[in-house]
Amino acid sequence: MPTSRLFRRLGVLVGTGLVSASLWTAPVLAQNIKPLRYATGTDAQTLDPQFVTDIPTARVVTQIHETLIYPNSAGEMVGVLAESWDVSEDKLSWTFHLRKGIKFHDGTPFNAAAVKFTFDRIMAKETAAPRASSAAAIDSVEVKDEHTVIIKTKSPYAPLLAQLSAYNLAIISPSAGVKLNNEYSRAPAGTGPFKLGKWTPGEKLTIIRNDEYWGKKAASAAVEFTVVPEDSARVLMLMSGEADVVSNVPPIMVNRLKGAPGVKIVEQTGYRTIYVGLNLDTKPFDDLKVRQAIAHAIDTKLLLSGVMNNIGTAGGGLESTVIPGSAKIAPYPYNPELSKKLLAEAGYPNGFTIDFYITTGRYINDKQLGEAIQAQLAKVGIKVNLQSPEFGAYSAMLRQKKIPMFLLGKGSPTGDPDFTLTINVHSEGTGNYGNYRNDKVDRLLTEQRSTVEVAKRNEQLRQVLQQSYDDVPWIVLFYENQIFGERENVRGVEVLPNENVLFVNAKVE
Amino acid sequence: MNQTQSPTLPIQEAESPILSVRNLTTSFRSDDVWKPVVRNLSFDVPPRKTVAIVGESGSGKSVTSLSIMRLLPKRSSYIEGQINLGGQDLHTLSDDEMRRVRGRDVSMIFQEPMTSLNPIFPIGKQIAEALTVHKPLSRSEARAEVIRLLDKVRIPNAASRFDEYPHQFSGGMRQRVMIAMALASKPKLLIADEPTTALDVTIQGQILDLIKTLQDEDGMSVLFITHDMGVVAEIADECIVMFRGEAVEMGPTENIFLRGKHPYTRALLSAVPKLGSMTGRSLPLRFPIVDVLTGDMQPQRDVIDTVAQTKSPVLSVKNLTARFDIHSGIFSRKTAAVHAVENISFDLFEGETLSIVGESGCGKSTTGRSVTRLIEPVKGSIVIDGHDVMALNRPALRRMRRSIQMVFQDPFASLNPRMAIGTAVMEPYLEHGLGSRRQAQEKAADLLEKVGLKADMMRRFAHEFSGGQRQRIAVARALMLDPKVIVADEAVSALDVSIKAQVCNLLLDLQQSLNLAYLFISHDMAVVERISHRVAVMYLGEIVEVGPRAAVFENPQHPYTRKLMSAVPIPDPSRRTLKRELSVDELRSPIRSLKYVPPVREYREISTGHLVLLN
Amino acid sequence: MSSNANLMSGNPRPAPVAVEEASRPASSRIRQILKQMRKSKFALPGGAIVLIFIILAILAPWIAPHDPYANDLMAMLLPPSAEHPFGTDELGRDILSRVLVGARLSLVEGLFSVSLAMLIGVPTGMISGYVGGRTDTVIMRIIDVMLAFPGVLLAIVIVSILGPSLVNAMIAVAIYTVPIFARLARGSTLSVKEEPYIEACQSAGMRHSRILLRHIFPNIASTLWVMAALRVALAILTASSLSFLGLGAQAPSPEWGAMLAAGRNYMLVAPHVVIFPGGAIVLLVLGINLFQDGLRLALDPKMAER
Amino acid sequence: MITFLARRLSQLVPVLVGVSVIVFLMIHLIPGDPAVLVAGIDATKEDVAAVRQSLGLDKPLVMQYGEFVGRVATGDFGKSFRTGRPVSEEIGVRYWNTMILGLSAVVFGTLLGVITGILTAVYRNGWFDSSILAVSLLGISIPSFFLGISLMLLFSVYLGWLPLTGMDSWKNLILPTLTLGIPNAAIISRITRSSLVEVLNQDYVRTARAKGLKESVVVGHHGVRNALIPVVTVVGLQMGYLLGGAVVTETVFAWPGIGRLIVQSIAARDFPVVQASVLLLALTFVMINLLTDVLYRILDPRIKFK
Repeated sequence: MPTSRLFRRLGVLVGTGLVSASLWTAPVLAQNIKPLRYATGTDAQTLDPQFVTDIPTARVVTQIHETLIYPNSAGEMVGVLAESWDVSEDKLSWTFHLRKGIKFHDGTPFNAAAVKFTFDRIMAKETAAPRASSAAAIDSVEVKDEHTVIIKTKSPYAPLLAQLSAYNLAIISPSAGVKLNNEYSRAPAGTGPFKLGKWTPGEKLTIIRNDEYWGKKAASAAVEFTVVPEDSARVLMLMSGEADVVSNVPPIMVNRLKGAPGVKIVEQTGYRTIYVGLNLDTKPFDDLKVRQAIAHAIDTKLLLSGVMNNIGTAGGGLESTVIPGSAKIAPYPYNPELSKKLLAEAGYPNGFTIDFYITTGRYINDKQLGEAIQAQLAKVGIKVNLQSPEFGAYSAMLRQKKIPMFLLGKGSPTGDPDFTLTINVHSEGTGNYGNYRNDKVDRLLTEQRSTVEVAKRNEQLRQVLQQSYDDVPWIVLFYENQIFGERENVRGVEVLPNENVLFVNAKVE
Repeated sequence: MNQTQSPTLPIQEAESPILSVRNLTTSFRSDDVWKPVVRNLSFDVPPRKTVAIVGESGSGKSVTSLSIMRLLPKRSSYIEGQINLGGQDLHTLSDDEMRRVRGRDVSMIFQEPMTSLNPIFPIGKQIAEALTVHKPLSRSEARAEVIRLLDKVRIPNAASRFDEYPHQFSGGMRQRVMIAMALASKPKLLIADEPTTALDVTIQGQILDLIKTLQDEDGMSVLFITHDMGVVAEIADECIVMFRGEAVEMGPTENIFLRGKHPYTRALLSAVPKLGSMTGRSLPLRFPIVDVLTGDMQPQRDVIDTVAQTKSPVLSVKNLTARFDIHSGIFSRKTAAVHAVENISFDLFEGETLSIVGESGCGKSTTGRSVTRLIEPVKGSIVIDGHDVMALNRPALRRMRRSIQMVFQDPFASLNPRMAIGTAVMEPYLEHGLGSRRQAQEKAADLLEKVGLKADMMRRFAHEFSGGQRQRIAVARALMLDPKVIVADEAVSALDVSIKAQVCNLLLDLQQSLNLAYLFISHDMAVVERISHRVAVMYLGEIVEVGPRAAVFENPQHPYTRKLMSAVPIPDPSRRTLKRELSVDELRSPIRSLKYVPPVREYREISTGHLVLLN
Repeated sequence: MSSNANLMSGNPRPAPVAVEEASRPASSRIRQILKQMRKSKFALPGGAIVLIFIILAILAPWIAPHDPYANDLMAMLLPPSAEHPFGTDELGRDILSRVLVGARLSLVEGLFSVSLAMLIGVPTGMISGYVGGRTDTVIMRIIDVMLAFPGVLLAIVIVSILGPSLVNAMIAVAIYTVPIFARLARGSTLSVKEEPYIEACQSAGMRHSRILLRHIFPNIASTLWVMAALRVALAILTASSLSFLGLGAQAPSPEWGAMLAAGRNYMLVAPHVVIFPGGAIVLLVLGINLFQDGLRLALDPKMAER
Repeated sequence: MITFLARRLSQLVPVLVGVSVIVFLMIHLIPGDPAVLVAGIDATKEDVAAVRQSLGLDKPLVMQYGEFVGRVATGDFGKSFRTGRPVSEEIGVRYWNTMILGLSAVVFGTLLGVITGILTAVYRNGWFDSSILAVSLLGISIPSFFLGISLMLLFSVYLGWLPLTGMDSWKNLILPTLTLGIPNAAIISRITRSSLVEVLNQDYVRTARAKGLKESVVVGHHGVRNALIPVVTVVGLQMGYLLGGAVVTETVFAWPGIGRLIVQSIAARDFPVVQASVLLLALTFVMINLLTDVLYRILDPRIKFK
């Protein structure tokens, strides 16, 4: 048929123009390597650390790149590319002694100049890094000698160490790093245990072992990230052995997987808090009693056991309890009678009607949570209209701070509360979508920044959490647990509380 | 099987017949009931003779031919009786045996040459197929034989046309191709099912001549199916008259025509318009109507002269020109034009019938539509009942249209199938605000009675009426606005002969009582002769001859007029042996380039009002 | 001409064919259509399915065994039982009740979006075809542009603009169905326009509005109805596809597509959460399509199917 | 032929310009700030402003459109907001993937559809015809997401014959091809049937029989060849619809096609990618239509290349 021939020609025409450019082949991928197969829901957006804004991308970037410092499993900051560090008396300059003999994947030596290059790059306006603010506390970076670098802050900045562990501040090769974002992503050069093998965006990405890695070499020769957006498809792949590791197992599947042969479940309490936000600038949430009423009307325990299949950790404070220094605050007890009483006192004996905005598919079972909360609030007479705009519109609306009631998750890239509390709790915070204002909280937040003493700072942070808990601008539902599924013969996959996954020690036995 | 009670042809003593049909009964299934549409038919086709089956629509004549060929759908039809062809009963053959008989022993040509050829294969290939299916031939042998056949059917430049597609041929040429295909295997019998009905009269003449010639050359028998008594008279040795599925009379053609006994035969013959039958008369004449049951002639009233020549004409057309642009090229620019109507002028007086005759594409229908501005003419002046039609704006045009109404060819399509006929008839009256609903109702009822229908039929829909009835309704609708002029565009052409006669009589009656003027557009010379006061002959968009009916028909001057008249088959078997010696040609195309300047035309007046185009 | 069936005496068979001048008694058009529809083996079962769904949809609030919105987090994803014949969903809601109430939404989806599309598309197409000339060219170009938008994606973009909701999904489906009706109406108008009875109207000096409404519309209507029936089925599919993609009906609406989308994650552990709403869509749409097939036979045997 | 192509191609220009303007306006009508989505929801105001500037979104809309047109004219579709990659790279593979899926579904659907269509036309009104009709009505009544999920459950989960998702081997193509191709086959089957039935009632088929041709030749040569002419148009249209409508199937089977890319890009307000991919799909759609027109004209000698 002439049809098919013409189609083919058309296809080839379009294809050669576009396809060839799209196969991102960096170094040659050795044949016959059986990689560790990891199925993830979302593809990486970029391999340039300074342009990363989401977890799935971070999970790739951190295999290839390293930061100066990284938290260990206990949440303590330990040196990675930096061997040791000290703080000046005025608490404004931090000196880092770098590990020697390290090379980037492109052969460039790792040194103080590379560190300076990296920080200067993210801070430069021309870079237009979406997370330039993660280096905002840094005033300047100075090269003292080949392996010593001094980072100066504008004011004493307690969370600096934690901040330096953020994936946006991973160190990149100065020679590769002259290219930005997409261009850099073609041949990313970090110091990590893996380097890029091949990337077909939207489909598959392979990282291969960096044989010149300075530390313990990766246990697997390669790890293959396959994009499988469907939750159930990932689970099936795991069960059938098409994947060795899968991310984000839906809670409902956990029981099923636990009983399945050859499969195991890895659960890790995470930094992400799922909460219901209330807008204090809109009626009736300007009334504390109403907010308390809502807190008592939501049965967080039942949500966790029912909707979440117990995949999650209970708590009342905005920061996850696994974050070092976070306060252990109990959730508001479920008490519909009290709730009704409070509503009556506030002048709403028959309840009221409210629009409740929820996300769908962004957090585990978010839609079901919304629907369950809707039903629970109905029992105390509050009629909830669920609204679920798609996330682009939702985020724009949130940032206008006009949404009366919303369901949201809050993660933490570094495990230090400063970053997220400043954004979410401070009256000026961009993430303070409910217009929460408390002068005491604002003051404490400013103070803790410069409090380098850990215990004292932790107390200040605890007070922030307690105060915001008492003011009820939000009701924390639980902290999300991360659930990974693995084949039984997989060893060494490290799922971190900050939602990162490390494959360096991972292998199939 | 019932014993036949149908008339039979006398058994040929000398030679046994090629085809012998006995007690043929064909039934169709409709709504799970089998209904016979051909009953107990028996006849023979002798060698080298032509037998015609004649009848009106629904008489079963075509079903008969398809039954013989066994081309009817198996599921919804069944055939009883014997069909004996060259000694074997076709009815008992297996499908595969029958397939081999088709095309080899008996072949067939059909009414619609336009649709009977496969549009996507070259004609040469299609004819070759008819050859190779019955005997193995190499490609080149087949090609040579096809070209020989095309030559045989007088297709000019046969070799070069081998690879052309059917749409590149005119209707007449396609019918020749069909004949060539049918003759491919030199069949003993050719069944021709209304082979000329869809063709213009001059082309019809050519095809009839061709069939006769080929029959003489090859010595085959022909079974000719037609509704046209003129054609029968011209071609058939023997003739079978069919009526509602049965043969009512059969015998040698002369006997039937001259001594037909059956009332239906006589009704049919009396209704057939006969060219030249009006010689010596100046006024129109009603058709004689014979009762189908009794064979009695109904008395005909005389026609009085209604033409008001002294008054100013009710319709006056001067220098009317109508063209259709042809676009082509990347930007669809105008590249040529169809000069459908070129500079024609005529007058129509109250109570007068002016007929415009001509063959397809001559511009006669365009003239009718241009006069009412259904088509916007390029230039010319039209005055209807005092209105300057070309100068009218839209509302005025609507009002003007009260004075001139149209009746169209296809009675099945000219009524809205979704509207009760009462509503349809009343609609123009109400739309023009001529009176109340009640008045409209009364007037519609009155008109329906006038056209021979019943007032209580007003709530019925078009599909519940026959073609003749619908045409009566269309006439009633046209009369609702009390028009001065009625443009009847092939208004009776699609009707069966007997119905045609009745509707023509109706038109005459209405003219008598209402003093209507008719612009009667038709290709049917015989009907035109019967009902016109004056006649205009059109050819390639121009009037080539115009004048009083008697003058034009009795003293035709223009070569085209003569050609047209000589081509009309005359229902008189005594003229059967005559051949016309018409050349193989086609109507020329009225498509002209943009640069074309129409020549200045002059007319010569032969006698009073009888004008003939010079040069 | 008077009628005489049998010239030959003694023939027992009845008059064979429809004879000239015979007039059959008026039979109602509906009866005629129903009679034609019986020729399709499927039309009546299809009609019955649709009718049952309509009845269930109307009676849903009274016959639903449970509150379709009441969740019971202690009774999630229960397999079908006597208490919950279709089982329960991920929030412990009764699936049977939700499917019943969802029937209303699906029927509304189909009818609303197709009605809207016809309301816009049919007059546009009729005017385009009837008026012709430059008007026609302009309208057809706009329609070409609309048709060049890749199918469902147009609906997705529209829903993104308007915000995801069932009503907006229906509007989106309607908008993307408009050019289909416009094209069909134009094509049918063009062919009906050539009919002599339209010319007869024009020559009788009737107004164009009347010709369009009284003469052209009734004669293109059957084609439109057949297409409408087909499009109702497709609209239900498309709207539920949008809901499935999260762009249509929003939680906790028991729209079938949305139910399937929600249930998809549970299909490995509790296949009933997808089987029942999925089966309901298939059954309803199949019913409409079966009915449509018969309707096509009855109204418009030659209509090109799309 | 050349004139025809030139004229048709020149007619495409306004359509594509129309599509580009509408796409441009529509995506800017979608609420939501691309800069916020690029920077992340809780990015600081400064971060968002920097991103907005770097994306050129701080300029007036008219200027943005002007720049867009200017770039497209030089073959540059800009860079993805989301990944920073050139749009052509972003959509190249995805487009190709969708084409593979679309072609495979069309080929499958056409083969199956034409064969069953011919068989049902030849053996019309028998049990075979009825059962194929019933099956094809079922085929067009199943929402693609439900069909996809059901096929997955059957072939991948229970039988374990075929891989679930991805595109590693030809085996991955089977289920999505079936999902897209089954309704397609159903439509083409019905078109082929009705077209062939109509052709078989034509006079020239009777002529072919009268010549004594074998029934197989009559149907196969004279019938099918003519009947396929309208089928070509439908196949072309279907191909167009498949490209746009594959989004649901792509979602279910995680097929990295352009439909899913568009949905994701709309969600991420990745305007350059949405613009370019919708435009590319529109172009493909009109090109396929043009191609079917050309084919139509090649198959049918009656239509001249005017």
